[in-house]
Amino acid sequence: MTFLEKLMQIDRRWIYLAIGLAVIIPTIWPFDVPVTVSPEVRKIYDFVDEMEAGEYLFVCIDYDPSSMAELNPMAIAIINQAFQKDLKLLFVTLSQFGPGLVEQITSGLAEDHNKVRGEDYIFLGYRPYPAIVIMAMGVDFRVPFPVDYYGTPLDEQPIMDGIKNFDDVKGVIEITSGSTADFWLIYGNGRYGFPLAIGITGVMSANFYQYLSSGQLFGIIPGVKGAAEYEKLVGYPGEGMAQMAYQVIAHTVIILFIIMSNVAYFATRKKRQQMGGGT
Amino acid sequence: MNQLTRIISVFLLFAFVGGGVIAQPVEEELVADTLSPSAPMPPTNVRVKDKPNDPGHGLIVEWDLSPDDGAGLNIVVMYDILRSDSPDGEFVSRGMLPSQETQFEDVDDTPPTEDIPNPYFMPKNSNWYYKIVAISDQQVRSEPSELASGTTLENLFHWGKLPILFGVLIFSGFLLIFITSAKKGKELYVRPLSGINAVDDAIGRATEMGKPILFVLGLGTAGDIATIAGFTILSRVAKRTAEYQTKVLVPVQDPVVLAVAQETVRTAYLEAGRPDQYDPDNVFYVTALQFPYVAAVNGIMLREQPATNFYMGIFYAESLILAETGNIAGSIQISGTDQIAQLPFFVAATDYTLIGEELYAASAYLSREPVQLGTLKAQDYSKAVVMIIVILGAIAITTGLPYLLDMVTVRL
Amino acid sequence: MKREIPILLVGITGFAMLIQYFIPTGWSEFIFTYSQDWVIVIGILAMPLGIWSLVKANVSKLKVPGERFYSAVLLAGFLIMVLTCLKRENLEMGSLHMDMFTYVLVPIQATIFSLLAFFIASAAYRAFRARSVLATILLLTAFIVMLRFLPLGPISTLNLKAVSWILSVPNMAVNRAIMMGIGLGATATAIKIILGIERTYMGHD
Amino acid sequence: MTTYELIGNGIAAFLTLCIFSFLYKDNPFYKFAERLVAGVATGYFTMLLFWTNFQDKVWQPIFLNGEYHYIIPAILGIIMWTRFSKKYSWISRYSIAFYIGIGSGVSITVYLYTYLFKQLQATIATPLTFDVAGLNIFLVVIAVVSALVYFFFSMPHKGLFGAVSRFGIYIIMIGFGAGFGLTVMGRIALLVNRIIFLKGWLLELFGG
Repeated sequence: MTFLEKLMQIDRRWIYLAIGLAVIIPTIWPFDVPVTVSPEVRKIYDFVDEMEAGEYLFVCIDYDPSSMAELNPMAIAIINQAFQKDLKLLFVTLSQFGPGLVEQITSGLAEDHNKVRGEDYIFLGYRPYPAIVIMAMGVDFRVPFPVDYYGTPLDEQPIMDGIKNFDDVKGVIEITSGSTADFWLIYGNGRYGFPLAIGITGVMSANFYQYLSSGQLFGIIPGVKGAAEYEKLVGYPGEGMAQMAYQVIAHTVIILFIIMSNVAYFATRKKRQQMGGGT
Repeated sequence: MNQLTRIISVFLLFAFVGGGVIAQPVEEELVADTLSPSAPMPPTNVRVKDKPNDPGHGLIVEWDLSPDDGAGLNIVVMYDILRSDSPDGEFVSRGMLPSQETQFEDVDDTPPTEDIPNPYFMPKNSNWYYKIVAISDQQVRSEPSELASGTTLENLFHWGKLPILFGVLIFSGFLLIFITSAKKGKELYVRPLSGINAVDDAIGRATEMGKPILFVLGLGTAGDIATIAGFTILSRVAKRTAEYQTKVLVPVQDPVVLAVAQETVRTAYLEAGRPDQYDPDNVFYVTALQFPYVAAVNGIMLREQPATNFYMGIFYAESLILAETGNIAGSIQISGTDQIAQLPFFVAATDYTLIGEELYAASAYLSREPVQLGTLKAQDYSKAVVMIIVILGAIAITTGLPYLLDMVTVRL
Repeated sequence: MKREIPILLVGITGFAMLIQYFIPTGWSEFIFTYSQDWVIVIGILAMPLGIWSLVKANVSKLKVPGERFYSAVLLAGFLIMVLTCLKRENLEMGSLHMDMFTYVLVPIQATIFSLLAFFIASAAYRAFRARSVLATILLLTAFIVMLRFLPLGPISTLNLKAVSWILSVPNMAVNRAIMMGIGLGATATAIKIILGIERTYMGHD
Repeated sequence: MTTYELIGNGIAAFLTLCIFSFLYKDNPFYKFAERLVAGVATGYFTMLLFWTNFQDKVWQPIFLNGEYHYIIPAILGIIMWTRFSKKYSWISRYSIAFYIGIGSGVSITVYLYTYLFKQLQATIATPLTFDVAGLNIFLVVIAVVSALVYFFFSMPHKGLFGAVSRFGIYIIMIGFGAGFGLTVMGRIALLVNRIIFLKGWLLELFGG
C-alpha cells in the first residue's frame, strides 16, 4: 500500500490527536496568531481614537450570557480603549438579561483604569421595548432613565451635566447578539442620524454588511475574529486573541485534513478504477 | 408546542411589565425650561375600538396627529396615552408613542391574584376612558385631548389566522381527493428515494450478518410530529425485521415514547404473524437527559455492533456524535430529521439522509399502500400551490401589488 | 374497542385542538393551556415506566459477570440521586444532590458535548471528498466558510464577502424551502393521524 | 478553592478523562462513566420532575388548591401504569391517544404557521430591484422554487423538471456546506472549555 492509499484509510485517531493538540498547545503556551485587521473594524478604532478626552461615547450592550464568549472580548477592548483615552462613557442595555452582565464588565474595567462611576461613566440600566427606549433617549436620556441602574438620579451625577440626548454624544457603538441592531438602525441612526457602529456575533454579522455600504453603519466588529482584530489595535491581547488562536489552528488543521483527503482521493482514484473498486 | 406557550408567556410578561415601567418616567412630569416654551396642541378625533381577535382584554386607541406634529409649531415628539375606568377618575399613563404614530394597542390580560394585585387588568366587557397628551421637544405637555371610551369584547374567530384556516382546508381537500382516487385503484407514480431503497438492503444486511438493527427515535416527545413520523417508520421496519427474525433495538429517553414504541413494535410483529418473536425488553429506556442518553447509545453501538442504525425523529447536537460513533462501529446508517441545523451533519456522516419533508414521506413510501401514496400526491399539489404563490408573489410585489402578500400574511 | 376507541379519541382531541387555534375566547385559551398541562401530567406519571425499564434491565444484568460492576454503578448513581433529594430544599445549591449534579452530571455532559470538536473533524475528513458533484459542492461551501478564520490578508476580505453572500442568499433560500417542505409534510402526517389513516403506532389485538 | 471543591473537581476531571478515553477506543473507564451518568441523570431528572412538576401540576392543584379538573390527566397518567401488566396494557392506549391527539392537533397549525406561512411571507415580501440587492432577492426566489421542486415525490425528475430539481439539490448542498462550516467554531469552543477546566484543576492541584 502506498502512502497515499494509507492516507485514504487513515486511522481517525490521528485526526482526533491533531484536533486535541490544536486546542491543548495554545492552552499551555498561549501565543498570538497573525490577525489581519479588516477596514470595517479599523474604522471603529480610528473613530474612537480620534475623539478628544472628555468627549462622550455611548455604548449599548445588548446580549445575554449565551453569546458572552463571542461578544465580551470586543466590549472589553472598546471600553479599555475609551477609558485609556479618558472619554466619558454612557452605557445602556436593551437585553432583558443584560443588566448584570454590564454591571460586571463596567465596574471591573472602571476599577482597572481608576474611573469613577457618575463622573467618568454611567450605566443607565435596562428598559423593555427597544424602539421606544431608543426614541425616548433621542429626546432626553432622562425620559426613559430618570435614575441610573443603581437608583441615582441622572441630574445628581456630574457626568450628565450638559448632556441631554444623542446630539451630545460623538457616536454610538452597539454590541449585540442580533435583533436589537435593527432597532438602532431604524429608530436610532434612522431618526437621529448619529454615527452608529455595531459589534455582533460572527454568524449574524453577514446580514449587516449591506448597511456599511449604505453608510448607516460606519463599522462592524464581526464575532471573535473582529474582537481579536480590535484587541490587536488597542494593544490589549485578551480573550478574543486567545480564542482566535484556538480557532485559527483548529480550522487550519481541519482544512489541511480536507485537502489531504482530496489529494489522496484523486491520486489513488486511477488505481482504484483499474482495480474496479469504488469508495 | 412548548414554543407557543413560551411566546404567550413572554408576551404576557411584556404586557405586564411594559404597562408599569414605561409609564413611570412620565408621571413624574418634567419641569419645563426657563424660557417657558409654548405647549403643543393636543391630538384630535380620539377613537377607541375593541381589539379584534382576542379574548376581550384589549382596546385599540386611534387619534389624528396634533396640529403641531409635523406641521404648525412642529414640536411634538411623543404622545402619552392616559386611561381611567371612569370619565373623572384618575388617569394613568398606559404608554408613550413617538410622533407621527396614530395608534396604540392597550392590552392587559393578567388577572389579579391574591398575591399580585393588578389594578390595570382589563377584564372582558369592561369599559375604559382614554385621553392623549402631546409632549414637545422641550418636555412641555399639551392640554389633554377630548375623552373617548370603549368596551373590551370577547371575539369568536381570529381573523388574522384566516390564511392558516384556508391552508388547512385546501390541504385537507387535496388529501381527500387523492385518497379517494387511490382507493378507486388509480396507479400513482412515486419517484425513487435512495434513503428508502436502502432500507430493504439494510435489513437484509443485518439478517445476513446475524446482527441487530438499532433504531433511534431522537429526543422528541411522543407528541412531536417528527417523533410520530419516526414511529410510523419504526413500524414498517419492525414488520420486515419480524419476517426475517432480526432483532430491533430501540433505546429511548422518554417514558411515553417508550410506551408508544413498544406498542408500535409489538403491533408490527403481530401483523407480520410472529407475535412470539416480540421481546419487550428490546425497546428500553436508557435515561432522560440528552448527553447521558448519547453516551449510552454510543456504548450500545460499539458493543452490539448493529448492522444498521436508523436515526428518525428530532435530533439536536447529538446527531453527529451518534453518526460518527455508528461509523466507527461500521454500521450502515440511515437518518432523517426535520431539524435543519442538524441536516448537514447527517448528510455528511451517514450513508443516507431523509431531508425534512422526506422524513414525513418515508412512512408512505415504505407502506406502499395506495392510500398512503395518495397523501404524497396531496403534498405535491400543495407544494405546487406554494411555488405558484412564491413566483406570482415575487412578481406582484415587484409591480407594486401587495395583495398576494396580504393573503398569506398571518397576523397573530 | 381496544383499538378503535383510542383511534377515535386521537381524532376527537386532535380536531378539538385544531379548531381551538382559531377561536380566541377565554375558554379556548383555557383549553389550550389545560391541554398542555395534560400532556405534562401524563408524562410525569409515566416516569415510573421508564425507571422500571431501566432498573429491570440493570438488575437482571447484575447476574452477568462482566456486566455486574457497571450495572451496580448505574443503580448506585440512581439511588444516590434519589436518596439525597428527599426534600425539595435539596434542589438548591449546596446540597449533596446538587454537588453530584455539579461534579458528576455537568462535567460528563459537557465532555460528551465537546466530543463534537473531534467528530466534526473526522466527519469532514471522510465526507468532504470530491467524489461526486454533490459532495464537491458540499465540500467547497464548507471549505469557503471555514476559511474565514484563516489570516489570508486580502483573500480574507474577499472570502468574508463570499461567506456573507452564501449565508444570506443560498443558505437562507434552502432553509426556507426545507422549512416549507417540513411544514407540508408535518401537516400531512398530523392530518393522517387525526383522520386515523396512519395508525401503526397504536397497537391492537 | 476549598479541599471539598478540589476533590469535587478532581472527580469531575477524572470523569472528563474517562469520556475522552472513548476517542481511543471503548474501554472500562468510558463504560463506567457512561453507566454512572445514566444512573445519575435518571435520578436527577426523576427528583426534579417529582419536586417541581409533580408537586406543581398534580399534588398542589388536586389536594391543596381544589382544582379538581386536574384529576382527569392524573387518571390518564396513572392508566399508563397498566403497561406493567400484560393483560391490561391495552388500557394505556387511552392515555396515549390523548397525548398524541393533542400533539398532532396543535402541530398542524404551529407547523403551517412557522414553517410554511412565515417562510412564504418572507420570500415574497421584498420587491425586486435592478441592483445587486435585487439580484440577490431574485436568486433567493429561484433557489426556493428549485429546492421545492427537488421535494416533488409524484413526478419523475426528468427533462426540464429534472434539471430544475438537480439545481435544487445543488443549492441544498450549498446550504448544508455552509451550515457545517459555520458550526465548527462553536464545537471547538466547547472543547477549549473542557481543556481550560482540566488545566485550571491541575494548576490548582500543583500550584496552590
